[in-house]
Amino acid sequence: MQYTNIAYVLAAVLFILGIKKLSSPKTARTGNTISSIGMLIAIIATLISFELLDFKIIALGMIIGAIIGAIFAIRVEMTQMPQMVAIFNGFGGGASALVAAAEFFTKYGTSEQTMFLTGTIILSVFVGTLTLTGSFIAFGKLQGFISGQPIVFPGQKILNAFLALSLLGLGTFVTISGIQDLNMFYGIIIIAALLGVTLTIPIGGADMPVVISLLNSYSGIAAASTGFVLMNNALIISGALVGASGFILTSIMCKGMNRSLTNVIFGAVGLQNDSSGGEAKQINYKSSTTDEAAMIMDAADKVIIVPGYGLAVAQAQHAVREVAEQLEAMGKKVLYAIHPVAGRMPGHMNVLLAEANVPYEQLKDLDEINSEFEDCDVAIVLGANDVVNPAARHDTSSPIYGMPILDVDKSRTVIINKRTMNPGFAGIQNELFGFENSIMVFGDAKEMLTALHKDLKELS
Amino acid sequence: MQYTNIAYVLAAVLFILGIKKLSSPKTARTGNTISSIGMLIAIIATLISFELLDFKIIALGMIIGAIIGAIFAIRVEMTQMPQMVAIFNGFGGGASALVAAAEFFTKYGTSEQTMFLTGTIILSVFVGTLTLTGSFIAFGKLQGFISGQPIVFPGQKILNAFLALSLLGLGTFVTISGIQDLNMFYGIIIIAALLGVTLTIPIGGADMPVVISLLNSYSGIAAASTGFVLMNNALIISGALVGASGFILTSIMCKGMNRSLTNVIFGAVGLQNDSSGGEAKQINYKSSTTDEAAMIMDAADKVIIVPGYGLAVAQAQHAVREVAEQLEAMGKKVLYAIHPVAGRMPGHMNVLLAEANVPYEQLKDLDEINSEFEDCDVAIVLGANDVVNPAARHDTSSPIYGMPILDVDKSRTVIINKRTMNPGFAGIQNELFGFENSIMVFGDAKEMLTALHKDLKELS
Amino acid sequence: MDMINILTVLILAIFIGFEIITKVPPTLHTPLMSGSNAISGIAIVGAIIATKVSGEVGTWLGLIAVIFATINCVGGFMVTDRMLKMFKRK
Amino acid sequence: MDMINILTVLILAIFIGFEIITKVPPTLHTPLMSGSNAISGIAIVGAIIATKVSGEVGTWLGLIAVIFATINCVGGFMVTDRMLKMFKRK
Amino acid sequence: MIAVVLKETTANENRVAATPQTVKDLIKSGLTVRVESGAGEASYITDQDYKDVNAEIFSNQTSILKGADIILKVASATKAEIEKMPDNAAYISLCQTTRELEFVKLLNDKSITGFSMHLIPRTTLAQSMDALSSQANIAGYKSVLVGASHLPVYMPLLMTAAGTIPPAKVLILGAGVAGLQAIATAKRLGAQVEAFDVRPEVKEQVESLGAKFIEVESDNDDGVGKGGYAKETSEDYKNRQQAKIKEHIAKSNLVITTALIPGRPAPLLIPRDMVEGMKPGSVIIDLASENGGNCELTQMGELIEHNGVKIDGTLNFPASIQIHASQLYAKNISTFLTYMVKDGHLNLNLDDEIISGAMFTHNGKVTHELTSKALGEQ
Amino acid sequence: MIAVVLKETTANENRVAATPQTVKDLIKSGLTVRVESGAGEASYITDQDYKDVNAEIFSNQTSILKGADIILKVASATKAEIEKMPDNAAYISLCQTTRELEFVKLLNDKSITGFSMHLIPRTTLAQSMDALSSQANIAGYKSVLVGASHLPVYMPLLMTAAGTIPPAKVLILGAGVAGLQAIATAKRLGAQVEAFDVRPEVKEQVESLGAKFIEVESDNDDGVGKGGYAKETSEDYKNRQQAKIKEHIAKSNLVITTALIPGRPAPLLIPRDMVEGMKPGSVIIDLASENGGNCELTQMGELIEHNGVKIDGTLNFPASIQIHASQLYAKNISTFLTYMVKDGHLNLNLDDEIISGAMFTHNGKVTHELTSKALGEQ
Ligand SMILES: NC(=O)c1ccc[n+]([C@@H]2O[C@H](COP(=O)([O-])OP(=O)(O)OC[C@H]3O[C@@H](n4cnc5c(N)ncnc54)[C@H](OP(=O)(O)O)[C@@H]3O)[C@@H](O)[C@H]2O)c1
Ligand SMILES: NC(=O)c1ccc[n+]([C@@H]2O[C@H](COP(=O)([O-])OP(=O)(O)OC[C@H]3O[C@@H](n4cnc5c(N)ncnc54)[C@H](OP(=O)(O)O)[C@@H]3O)[C@@H](O)[C@H]2O)c1
Ligand SMILES: NC(=O)c1ccc[n+]([C@@H]2O[C@H](COP(=O)([O-])OP(=O)(O)OC[C@H]3O[C@@H](n4cnc5c(N)ncnc54)[C@H](O)[C@@H]3O)[C@@H](O)[C@H]2O)c1
Ligand SMILES: NC(=O)c1ccc[n+]([C@@H]2O[C@H](COP(=O)([O-])OP(=O)(O)OC[C@H]3O[C@@H](n4cnc5c(N)ncnc54)[C@H](O)[C@@H]3O)[C@@H](O)[C@H]2O)c1
Repeated sequence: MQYTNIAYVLAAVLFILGIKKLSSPKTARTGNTISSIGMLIAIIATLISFELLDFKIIALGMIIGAIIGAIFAIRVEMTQMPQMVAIFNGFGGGASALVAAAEFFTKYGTSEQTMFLTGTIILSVFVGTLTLTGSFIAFGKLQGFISGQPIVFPGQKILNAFLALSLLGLGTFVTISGIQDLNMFYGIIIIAALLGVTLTIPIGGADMPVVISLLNSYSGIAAASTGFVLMNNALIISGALVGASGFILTSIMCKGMNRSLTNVIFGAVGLQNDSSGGEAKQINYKSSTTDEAAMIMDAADKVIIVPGYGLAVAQAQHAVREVAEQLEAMGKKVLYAIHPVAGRMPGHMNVLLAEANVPYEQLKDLDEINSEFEDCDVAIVLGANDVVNPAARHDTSSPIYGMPILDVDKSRTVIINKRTMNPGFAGIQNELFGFENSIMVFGDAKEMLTALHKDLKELS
Repeated sequence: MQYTNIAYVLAAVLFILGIKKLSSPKTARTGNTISSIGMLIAIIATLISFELLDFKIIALGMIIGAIIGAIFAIRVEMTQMPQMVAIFNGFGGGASALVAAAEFFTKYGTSEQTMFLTGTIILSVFVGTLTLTGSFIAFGKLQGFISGQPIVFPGQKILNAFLALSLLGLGTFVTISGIQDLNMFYGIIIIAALLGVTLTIPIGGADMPVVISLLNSYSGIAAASTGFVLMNNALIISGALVGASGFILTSIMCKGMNRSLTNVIFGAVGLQNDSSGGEAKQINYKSSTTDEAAMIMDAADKVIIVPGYGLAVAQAQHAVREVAEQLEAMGKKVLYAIHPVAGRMPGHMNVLLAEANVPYEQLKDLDEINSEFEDCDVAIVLGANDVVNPAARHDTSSPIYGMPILDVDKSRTVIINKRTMNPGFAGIQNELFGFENSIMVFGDAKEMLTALHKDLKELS
Repeated sequence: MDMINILTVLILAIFIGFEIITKVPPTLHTPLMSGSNAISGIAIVGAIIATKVSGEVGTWLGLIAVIFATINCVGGFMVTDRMLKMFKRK
Repeated sequence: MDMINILTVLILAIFIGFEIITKVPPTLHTPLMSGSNAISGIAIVGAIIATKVSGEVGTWLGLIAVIFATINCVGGFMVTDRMLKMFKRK
Repeated sequence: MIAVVLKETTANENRVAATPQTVKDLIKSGLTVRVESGAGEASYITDQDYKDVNAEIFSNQTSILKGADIILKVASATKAEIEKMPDNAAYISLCQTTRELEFVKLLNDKSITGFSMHLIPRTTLAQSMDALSSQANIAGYKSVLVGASHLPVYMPLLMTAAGTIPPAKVLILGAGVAGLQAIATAKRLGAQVEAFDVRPEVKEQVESLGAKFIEVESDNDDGVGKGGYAKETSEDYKNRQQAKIKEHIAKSNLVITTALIPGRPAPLLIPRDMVEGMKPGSVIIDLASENGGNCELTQMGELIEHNGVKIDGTLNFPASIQIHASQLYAKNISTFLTYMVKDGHLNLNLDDEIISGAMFTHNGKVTHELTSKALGEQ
Repeated sequence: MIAVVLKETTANENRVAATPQTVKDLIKSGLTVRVESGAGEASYITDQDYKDVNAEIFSNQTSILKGADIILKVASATKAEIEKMPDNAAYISLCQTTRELEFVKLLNDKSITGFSMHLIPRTTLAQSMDALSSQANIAGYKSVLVGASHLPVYMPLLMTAAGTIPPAKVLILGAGVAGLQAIATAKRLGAQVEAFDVRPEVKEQVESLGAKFIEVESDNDDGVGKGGYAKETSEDYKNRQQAKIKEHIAKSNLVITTALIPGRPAPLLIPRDMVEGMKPGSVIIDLASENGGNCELTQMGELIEHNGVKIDGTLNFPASIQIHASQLYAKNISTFLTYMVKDGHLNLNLDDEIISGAMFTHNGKVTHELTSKALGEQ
């Protein structure tokens, strides 16, 4: 027993270290391995400590579980990761609820059924069940089984409030009075399951990650309360860890998406879905933040900077040089692609970049640079538009058809910064923005570059 | 008992919050208040829980202690803060040792004297005593009772190693075998006391802060082990907190001073003392880091930048503009003081700063700026030397006597960046560097400004 | 005393949970979520215990719980690892 | 179990101690040191207990310990506060 | 098909219509290229340089023009030259057809198909043929150098042991291609630069070069939106504009004017009284002098001084940066020409905006509307 | 005590030795100031401007010099002027005493105490009197403007629709005050700038302006440290220096030479063959032309062309930026004068390094060593 507990503490320490390392790109993979070792230690310690365990049943369960988990994990496509996380999470919550329920049935009616025990069991069952159904709905939405659009109906909020309140009332009553009737217990399970559904269903696809993160936090809470039920340190510490870190992660994500946490918790998110659509009707683009751009650039070896009129408007010449210098300090090759008509006067970009003391050797003109895009990891387009419009290559009806352009789309990733989806000088839309390998980062070029610079520094 | 423990946990939480807040300038004071409230709660809870306490004795002790502590705290001059911290710390370590000793004498020879108890008591007595004597030596050195210079004698390291080993041996022996002889116990106390002295005495004045921080960490360890002796959560958590955070702080400080932690622990530091003396024999200057400079500037309202030839050599024109813009973003007033002969050709600074697009309105010439220094919080001198040399004002024998200079020394603080203590164009030393309100930040101007920019950003 | 200790542990663990995640870049949100989710599979410890200590119902509920929790652990850790592999530089 | 719990608490507390101090600017080194030093005056709790539970010797050693620890607490918190006052902007 | 590059005969016209590089391009697109001996001399290109890229060198103008299909020039051809050209040939140069009516008539009389690089439409696609841009850009750059050389003061701010020198104030009127490059160059030299233009969208462009735009409040009391632009050229607006310019001009050391409305005489922006309000030692460079000048006192091609203010009406600044001016102009012409040539022959697709836009005479008719209108008015 | 400001009579000398501002300073230090009518005209200062600050205006040279104690000029005084000066008066101007020996003799014959602003020692303290610096700085700036105006190419890099224009290469020989300012100005215009100087410490200064320093490997095989500098001017070093300069000069578009060793004729850096190795269209501005020139072909005061290379030997660039040149020079003079004046009288402390340094005649003796040596040699 002593050793088991020491093993648990050790496992908890490994979990802490693992999560810590997961929050930096350089150490994340190691972190995950560390956590999994912790888990192994906890499991082995548990198996050893209860000598009389029915190994057959346990082995059976673990083998089934491992096979299912592994198949899912191997088969899943990269794009389906979020729903995988959701469904795994649901199983975790379910497991906690089941354990608590098992304990309930064992202790039910015996003298051991203290108020504390009942209370923690109910908490664990309630949160675990909610996590289970909520996660399944999230999975269904992301996988396309259920409409990804927010499903809204009149009185939804009232229903949610009603369910939540009745759960609270029932839970409190049962805890204080001691359970009188098994139906009450089942009632709690049913209401929790319902609440999981009703809370998740109104949320749109784009906001799902936040919800999954929140549900993740819930499954930690469920594990922790199960820990109280069993008076088990491993569950308490790990559950609390996951609960707290998941909560923080959720709020970080909310901030990143400009949502408030209360909105998410009370199911008001996702009513407007702004990550596709927008002003340019036909173009379906991906928009992201400077953090993401920094991450992508961190992984690149060669970066080509494509300045345009917008860079001049923003007077971001110094900011762009700073970013370039940072990238070079990180060991990347940096070039500038100067289109002959970028800007509003011949040599506009030269004047601009000369002012910021960008070395002449880094400036490449159209002929020199176009062959460089092929093996370029990231092209970052700063306030340029017409000069990178692929329509000039193929769309004979376009007013710019025939103009030589910078072939930024040939590079692995194109990061495009401008303020809006408005067209440039020629007044035409740019299909580049909707390409598979394009990412828009909206904002004034100077502000964007300043933020990018900060984010790059943090990564290096 | 239940409530006492809840109070302890509460106190611990407040300590955690307190220390967290102490590490940012904006919240530090609140943090200190929070910690002290935590302490109050712990004390009151303790007093209440032991109903049969002899209040008279305790009250007596507390009043005496409070008076002494308060007098010290109020009387001490700002410049003597470090030694105050040292001596308070010594008392804390002493208290832990005393409590452990008291417990030892009570339990000595009884059946309660388990191996665990003996071990923790010895640890606590040993660390506590070492802290006590070490802190007193540190106090004596800083206060000038003992020479601030490193006191070194042959065989010092061997003596330290011998003392440490005998302590370890004795402690282990006593713990394992159970104490046989009170003399052994006294022996441990004496050796610990000696070790505290011998470890501290070879350290020079400049490195004292690191040592005090380390001793602070030790006093946390002492408190934690006393907590084990008494099986008291409050002491364990708080002690561990102080021990761990003190340790981290020590290593942060070491890094800041370019020392290795092992050096400090094993008393090898301070053998060379580079914070005074150096190449310029007469000038006694203070040297610091960009973090410190950033802190000082953060607290300023008006900053005057004084560029000189070194700024041009470092080609740091863009870096200085970035810093200035950051300062302005932080709401400060920023001006540049352009001395007519700064640099190596007429208008050298103008050419330089124009390239970086510094607005002309911020550039002030000698006549305009000299009256501005009086109410200026920080003047930051970047690679300038002769043009800020006060000798020109009063030293008739100086070759630059009579040249009008920038009166940077009139501002509250002068931060001076250059690479070494070497003189400038005129080849003469600059007494400014040794002024009370001057701080040197050595390094290439561009690198220094880049670091400063980063640090300023972190503060804002 | 036991109760208090467990509470203390809970509070300290929550603190650590809050502290260790400071500023995660958005690209790591999903792996981090996934990785910490796998940790919540610690319920497997409870599930194993439940198969033994919670009687007949417990055994069966426990079995299902073991399956569930194992899916969570195994799947969670593996999927996280796959995601993180993508971040490796070429 | 008790022992283990206390150890758990110790380890978690050390973790928190490591985590909460991340990057302190040098100017705050002294106040931070001083502030956390005041917290190590928690030995006062032990001292108070010692006066009672540790018999006659305990009473006297405890009294001295109370004095010492009080100096540490009171002096430490006050001196820290004085230092920090200086950081206030004018 | 034979393309002929003539030597320029106008005084100070140092440019040439083809460089060895563009000769190569032309030959590649199937043309035979003849170059008049000495054509490149003023641009430091020798006959040998042309020979090296397989051009034929002729020293006699009559023989070089015999059988020519396309004649390339910088300045407008003289009567003598036109007379030697074969009928129905094509001709390209940088001519202002609305003003050089005699020349247009001569070409038309010989049924020569005339193209003016001045008339290339300013579309995105035609930018590499836009000689107006490439040459105006040089003019803008050079005007600042010349202006700064005229000035009795420094351009940049200097703080020296003998006192502080304030930066010169430079005012640019008209911020087209020439104006924008003038802004950039003056900024580079450290001056304080302001600019004014009637087109409101130019404000952003001026600011994108770090200069200040002078804003004339537009009438918002008597109705915004009522046909915005038309409104803005109202008498009232013009008066306010005048007042504003007068105020800024009085403080300026160097004024560079580039205001132009295509096909019309240059607008008068600086009347005599404004000049007289300027400080002695100030300088006006009037880039519009060819079209009558933006300043009342400008004398075409002359540098005069009035009340201590120098007014420079020098023509043809680009010809003084001849190496690059020739390089760019030749490239503009060769891009235009290869654009028109299909399988070694001129392919005059009159539906093509660029080709029809640049053409002013064809088959004995004056095809450019404003030009034929001007001819009619004559 | 009476200070007299004469009108300059040398051709193109647009500067003046006092401005209204410095007249004020002089009057404040107890002097009476007389200004010859029209003295400030070429610098755009009217007689009225002087009157406004209480100077006395004289239109007759004889009467203005009657009773004068100190005479202030820019260029050296003419024979006629000197004859009208009272004996034993003091005189200050920007004269090269080692070359203008006739003039020195005339002054000395009248026992006039002569000071040359050329001789002000270059000490830290004397920097505000250092007219050589203030004027050389202008020369460096203007030389680039003039050089750029001569060039048939652009200075900056431009990438345009009609092709890419590479930046001009500018080479500065001699990086003293004039050279450094030339570097800065050429950099501003966007050129690629290289510089060379014999003094090794200049490398850092050149680089502090963002330009490249051309290094000539110094002999480390035949003994470093054996009297470093002396060694470096060895024949062998000179040859290597020549080779290096030749290599760089051949690639340069604009060369500005400022090399000077005080009191000696300018060193010859660019012999004829180097000029002939340059590209046609290149430009040399020889700031040392007054002292014989750094280029073999330089003709003092003339702009010549040799094999397509323009060589500009224009003298007195500062006089073409006359407003600021006068302002700075006048300030240099007034600082020097007020430095010497005590209670309204000249206090000729001959122990003072600056005063004795700048003095070349006193009490009928030539006090400047090099000058009296030159006189002896004559
Ligand atoms: N070089 C010349 O000589 C010359 C002369 C005349 C015309 N042109 C024409 O100008 C065009 C030049 O192409 P280009 O790609 O440089 O410019 P562009 O096509 O005009 O696109 C510039 C883009 O920058 C964005 N932008 C504006 N301000 C911004 C800011 N502060 N921060 C971030 N983005 C900003 C704008 O989008 P948002 O509004 O959404 O931010 C705009 O789409 C060509 O069509 C060319 O033909 C060139
Ligand atoms: N303006 C003119 O026309 C002119 C002409 C000739 C002479 N001067 C003389 O030059 C002097 C100018 O005064 P000043 O204060 O500008 O310069 P200064 O007195 O020469 O001092 C410059 C300082 O900058 C430091 N430095 C050099 N490189 C650096 C780098 N990369 N990063 C940081 N610091 C660096 C040097 O110290 P470290 O080596 O320790 O780093 C040096 O002490 C005056 O004495 C003036 O008389 C001026
Ligand atoms: N002298 C030379 O060597 C030389 C060489 C090339 C071009 N140029 C001349 O330079 C001028 C500018 O050329 P560009 O290519 O820049 O032309 P542009 O058409 O691009 O620019 C002219 C600008 O003037 C503005 N403008 C018109 N009326 C105005 C008014 N009343 N007030 C203010 N601004 C007004 C227009 O809005 C436009 O922005 C033309 O006159 C051209 O002939 C001279
Ligand atoms: N033409 C004008 O209008 C005008 C105006 C002012 C000054 N100047 C002339 O400009 C020149 C420079 O003036 P300054 O004040 O800069 O002088 P300076 O003494 O400051 O600079 C001369 C520089 O030339 C260098 N030098 C000497 N010999 C050299 C050699 N063999 N090779 C390379 N470098 C060498 C010196 O080391 C020094 O750095 C002088 O000739 C001066 O008379 C001309």
